Amino acid sequence: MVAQSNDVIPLVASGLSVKFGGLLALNELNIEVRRGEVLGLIGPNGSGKTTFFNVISGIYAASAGKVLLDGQDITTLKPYQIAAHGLARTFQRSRLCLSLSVFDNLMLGAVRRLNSGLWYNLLRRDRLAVDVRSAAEEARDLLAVFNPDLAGKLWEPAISLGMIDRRRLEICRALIGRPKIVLLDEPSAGMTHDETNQLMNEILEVRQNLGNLTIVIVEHEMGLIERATDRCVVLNYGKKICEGKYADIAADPLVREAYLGKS
Amino acid sequence: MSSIAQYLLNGLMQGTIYGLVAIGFTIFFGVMNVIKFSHGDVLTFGAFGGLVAAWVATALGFPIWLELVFVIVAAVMASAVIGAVIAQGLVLPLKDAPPLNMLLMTMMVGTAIRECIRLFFPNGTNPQKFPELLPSGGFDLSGIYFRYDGLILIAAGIAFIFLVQWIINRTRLGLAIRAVAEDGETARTMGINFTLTVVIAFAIGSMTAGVAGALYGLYYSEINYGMGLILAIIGFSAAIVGGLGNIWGAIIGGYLFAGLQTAVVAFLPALSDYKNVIALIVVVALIAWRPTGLLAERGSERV
Amino acid sequence: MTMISMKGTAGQIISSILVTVFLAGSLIAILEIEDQRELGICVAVIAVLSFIMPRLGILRSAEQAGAHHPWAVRSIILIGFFSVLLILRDNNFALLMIATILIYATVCLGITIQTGYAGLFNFAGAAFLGTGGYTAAMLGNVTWLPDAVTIILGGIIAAALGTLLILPVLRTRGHYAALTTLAFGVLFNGFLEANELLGGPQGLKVPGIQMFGWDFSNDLAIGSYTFSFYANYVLLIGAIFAVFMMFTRFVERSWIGIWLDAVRLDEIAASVFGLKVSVWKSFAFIAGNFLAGVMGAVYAKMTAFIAPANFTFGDSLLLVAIVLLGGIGNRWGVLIATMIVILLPEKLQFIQEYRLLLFSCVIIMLLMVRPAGLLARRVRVFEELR
Amino acid sequence: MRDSKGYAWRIGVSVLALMAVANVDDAFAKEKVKIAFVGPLTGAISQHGIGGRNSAELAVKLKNADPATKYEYELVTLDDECKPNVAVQVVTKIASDNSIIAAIPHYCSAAAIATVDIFHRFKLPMVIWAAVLPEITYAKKVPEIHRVSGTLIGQNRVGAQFMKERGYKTFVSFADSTDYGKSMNKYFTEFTKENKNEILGSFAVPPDQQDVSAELTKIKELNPQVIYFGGLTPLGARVRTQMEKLGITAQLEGNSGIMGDAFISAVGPELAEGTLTFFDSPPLSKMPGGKFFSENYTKAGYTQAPEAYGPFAFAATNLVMEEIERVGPNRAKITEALGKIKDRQSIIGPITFDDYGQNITPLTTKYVVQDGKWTIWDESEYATGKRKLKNLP
Repeated sequence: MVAQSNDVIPLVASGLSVKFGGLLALNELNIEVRRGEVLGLIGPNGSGKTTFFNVISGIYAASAGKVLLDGQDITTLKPYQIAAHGLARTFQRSRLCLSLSVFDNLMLGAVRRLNSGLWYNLLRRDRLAVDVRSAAEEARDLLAVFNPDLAGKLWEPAISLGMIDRRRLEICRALIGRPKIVLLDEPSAGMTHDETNQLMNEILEVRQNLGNLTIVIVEHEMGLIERATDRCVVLNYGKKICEGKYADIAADPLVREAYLGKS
Repeated sequence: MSSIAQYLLNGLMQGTIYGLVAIGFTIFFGVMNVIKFSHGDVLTFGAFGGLVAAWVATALGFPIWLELVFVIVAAVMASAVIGAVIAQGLVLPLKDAPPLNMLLMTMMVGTAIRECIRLFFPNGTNPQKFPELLPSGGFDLSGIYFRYDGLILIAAGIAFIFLVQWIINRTRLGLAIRAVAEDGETARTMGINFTLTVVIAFAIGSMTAGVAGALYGLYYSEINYGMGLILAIIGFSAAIVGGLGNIWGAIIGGYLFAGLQTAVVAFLPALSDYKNVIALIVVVALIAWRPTGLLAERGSERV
Repeated sequence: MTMISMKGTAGQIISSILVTVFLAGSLIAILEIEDQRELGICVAVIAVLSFIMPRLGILRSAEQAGAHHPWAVRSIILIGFFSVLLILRDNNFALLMIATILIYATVCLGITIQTGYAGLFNFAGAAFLGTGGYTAAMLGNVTWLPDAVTIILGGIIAAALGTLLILPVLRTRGHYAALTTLAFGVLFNGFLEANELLGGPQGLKVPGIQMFGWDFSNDLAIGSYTFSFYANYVLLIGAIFAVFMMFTRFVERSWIGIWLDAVRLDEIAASVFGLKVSVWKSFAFIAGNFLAGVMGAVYAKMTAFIAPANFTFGDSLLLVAIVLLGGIGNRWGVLIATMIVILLPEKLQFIQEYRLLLFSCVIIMLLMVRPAGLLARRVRVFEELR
Repeated sequence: MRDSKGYAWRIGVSVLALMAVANVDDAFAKEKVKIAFVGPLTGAISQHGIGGRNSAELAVKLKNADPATKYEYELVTLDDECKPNVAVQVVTKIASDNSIIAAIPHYCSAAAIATVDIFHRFKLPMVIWAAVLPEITYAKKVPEIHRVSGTLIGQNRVGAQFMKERGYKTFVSFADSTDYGKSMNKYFTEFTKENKNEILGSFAVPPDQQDVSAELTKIKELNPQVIYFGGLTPLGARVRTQMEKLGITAQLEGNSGIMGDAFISAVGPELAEGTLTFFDSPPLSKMPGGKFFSENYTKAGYTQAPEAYGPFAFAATNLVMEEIERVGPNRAKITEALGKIKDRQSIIGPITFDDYGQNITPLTTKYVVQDGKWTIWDESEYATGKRKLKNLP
């Protein structure tokens, strides 16, 4: 893997456009995500936030422009190749494997770090047992940060968890692979105000343990954006209309117009 | 040259029957996302219904044209009834079961229908003579032998295809069926009676099989209890190649499959018994090239 | 019915003994009883017992035993297997049926890996079974080739033939995938019927198995007991079945098991987290076809004859029915469902031509009553590795 | 439509009968002897299997009704689905059941070939009632194997000669792609070439193919005088009807596979008129026991016709029971006794087994359809010239 030099900007989208039939979902987007920062990505519904995540993670193909991850061009790579470069994400509508256990769902997040060799998995059962034990330990610790009794349900099927615990599981799934960049797609959806705050604290705490992980977060909860992000980018109809600290963009007339419509 | 046209005529007739069967598959898939594999045997059931109607008609001394109408109506009604019964009794209860369960269940229903006809229809195993109700003979046009009944049946088949097309796309009932196909829950909230629409859709889909069964009997003047399985496999392939959920796709798929079969025999007679093998190879190749059929199925997966 | 406390090692061992005795006993009873009335009573008793057993928690603790004391349970199963063999040693037909059940169960393990784990529909199981069989038939007169190699080659060629289908299988989903394999199954059968080289519809004779210097068509004498020659096949097939049961368990209880499930449940999520979906689907498809090919070769050598009529679309349907009825993804469910699906038509011989009708009605009823199958698959728990 | 309750009544009675048989304690009855019948009772050609089964059952019923017999016979019936692996399974079952003394197996040749070795291995004597493939008996000398039905060599030899005498020159062969069809085609080609006639082309289609108009269009191009059909009734009926639809006026020459009233009722008397075929036995009415057989068959209430090979199943079952009466219910003795059968009278005429166990006496009879019935050629108006075959040169 490319040695991670500090001066290279982790994630750069330049002139990025995506067309669905006639609809221009993303329009010449230029976004840079600096190392170790928490970048907020905000904008009204349908402004292209999730589409941006889907293009970066390789699910949708870009119609024009380029995406660089750690200086490498990942525009045309498939999702599993991009994941190998250390990018992880959560989904707006949770995509957990509900019939699998909590542990299995977490392990999916750690694919990069686990040995998938046939020989190893089928014949080196003793070594595998050790691996599973340490993985279970690590999973428990990570879950404990978010919710101690969630850590006790390692072998329960994901379907038995409540909505919020499922959201926490999905976030842990993204974090357990020790990615370089995490894309969080509306982590607070469906949560009350204080639940969102508590969740954000847990995310920031884990971020410390993982050594200043770079996070891009899509959110509607403005309080959370204000408290957690270093910088923000505002999208509207697939275009970047504003960038900067939360305080500055909040005051920007263009942003207010995008959200509230012409006054 | 003349035999080329003759092949074309044969291919057209086969294509019409495959198209009608494929339409049924597309409707079931559209409405309930289900592959009803008993569809071929519903066709056989319709054909036998028509045969019984023919016996009754001759017993009552109906004139030919009345007997013809009576046979087609009986075939259509027989298939519609059994199609609706299968929908109500077996498909709807298994609505939420995994697709594999539904697929296997419909295959077993097909087997059960086949066995019932074989065992309980008098001399069910033997091929049955289907009465010749259309004017026989034909006329020669520059070497090509056009049969009256062949032409009439192709026209009737195509007419029915347009009728179903019209029902689905132009009537309120068609609108309800398409709404249910698009999104069952929303259709329900819009006040559409989900169960009734599904059952009616299955009945219409089965009617196409009934017509195909009657046409089959009239064209080949012979039907047998086992003809449904191979027609189901071909109809299913045609519907898939055309793109499931798309009526025109099913029709094109049907004619494509018939064309393939006829072409193999016409141009490669030595390989005539590999006819189905070659046609299926092309089907698999097409699917590899266009995994959701020629006319792409409804929208790709939402992320 | 409160759960009798079957906790603790003793309770678990007892339960696994009970389960094994019950399975072995009902198999022997069904195979030996010919009279319809007695058979009816016996089936009723089995049905009642299999209804009560889970209620008493015996099944649950037997499963616990399997997880915590695997070797103890394996030896119990082995003892059960040999005692069945001993009791039925001179009943040729019973041994042939046991061998057939074990063959179909192993093939269904392969289909469980494909459909149960990776979520690939395979309606061409019989075609791969046939590939193995025809490989054994073609290599039959190559005398210098040891039979063990022929059987393995059967599997390899079936897997290789499967790779022709990889592209359409990988690119399609749901009903489209079902069509690809279904078309291949019908096509394979059509090809065999028309092809002269492979003996056409008339079929081919296949020599029996000679392994470890022992001709399998000789009766087997162990100690003072003489076994019918089919016992040789039951032992060989039993061994292969055991190996592949362990193989399937190791696949399921490993990282690979999780990857396959993830590929089945949500391809996009699996890919986003770094799984190359095509690799894992191909692994499952090839592994399943290999199993079918190996057992196809053994089945052809055992029945000493092979013809296209054995590998029709209906036979592929049978394999899918077994995997579904057993409880998709559940290895032990597959074995029990195979017993039912293979023995039922045989035992219904007395109603002759109504056999197929009753068989299809039974399957429909089972699908309606227990859509999840006889033994639904449990959530994967690694605790024995803890 | 005939009342289907007839069926329900028949099933009810047979189930009750089965139950009764299982219960009756036969303190004083004669010793029970079991013989097995195997045939295709499910699948596309099950009408032939059921016809054979009914005829075998009838033979057992009549034998048991005769007080003079030493034993009481019980017929164990099994369905081989016309599939080799199922045939192996059911034959292993009856072969390893020592209470079964002899067997009357197989309508399908693929099934028969698959089980020859099993009958030999378990020393179970058997008499094949239908499968006509020569290799079943002539492949190798196996003492347990016998066959009452002729091989398909005889009917093709006689057929080719007969067509030569009529003056036909050009032929096309249309067979099904099963072993039966391929073997028919092989001997047809052999004997037609022997008679120096010309074969313009040969076609093979799977037996379940519904539409043969493409192949027939090709044949119409070749314009042969005669179309030889090597296959069974279902496909034969389709070929004949679709020939008419395409305006093909060639003369149809059939084989034992389309013998029987199923073919005539499927194509209708007008289309069947003039169809030639060659069959290794005189018609039912002409058979020595023909009338006796058909009377008892209808009296026994069977709704499914005996079909062409029903009488053969009856004769084979009777033969086995006669030998058991003579030498007693012992497999080895029966095998030996069957081997020595010479000119044994039966309803299908005299039966003589050569040392391969093949019945060599069946005389191939020439048939033509006249007014909706299979009639012997010499007694038909075609022989006297009042009616003309098609395409006569």
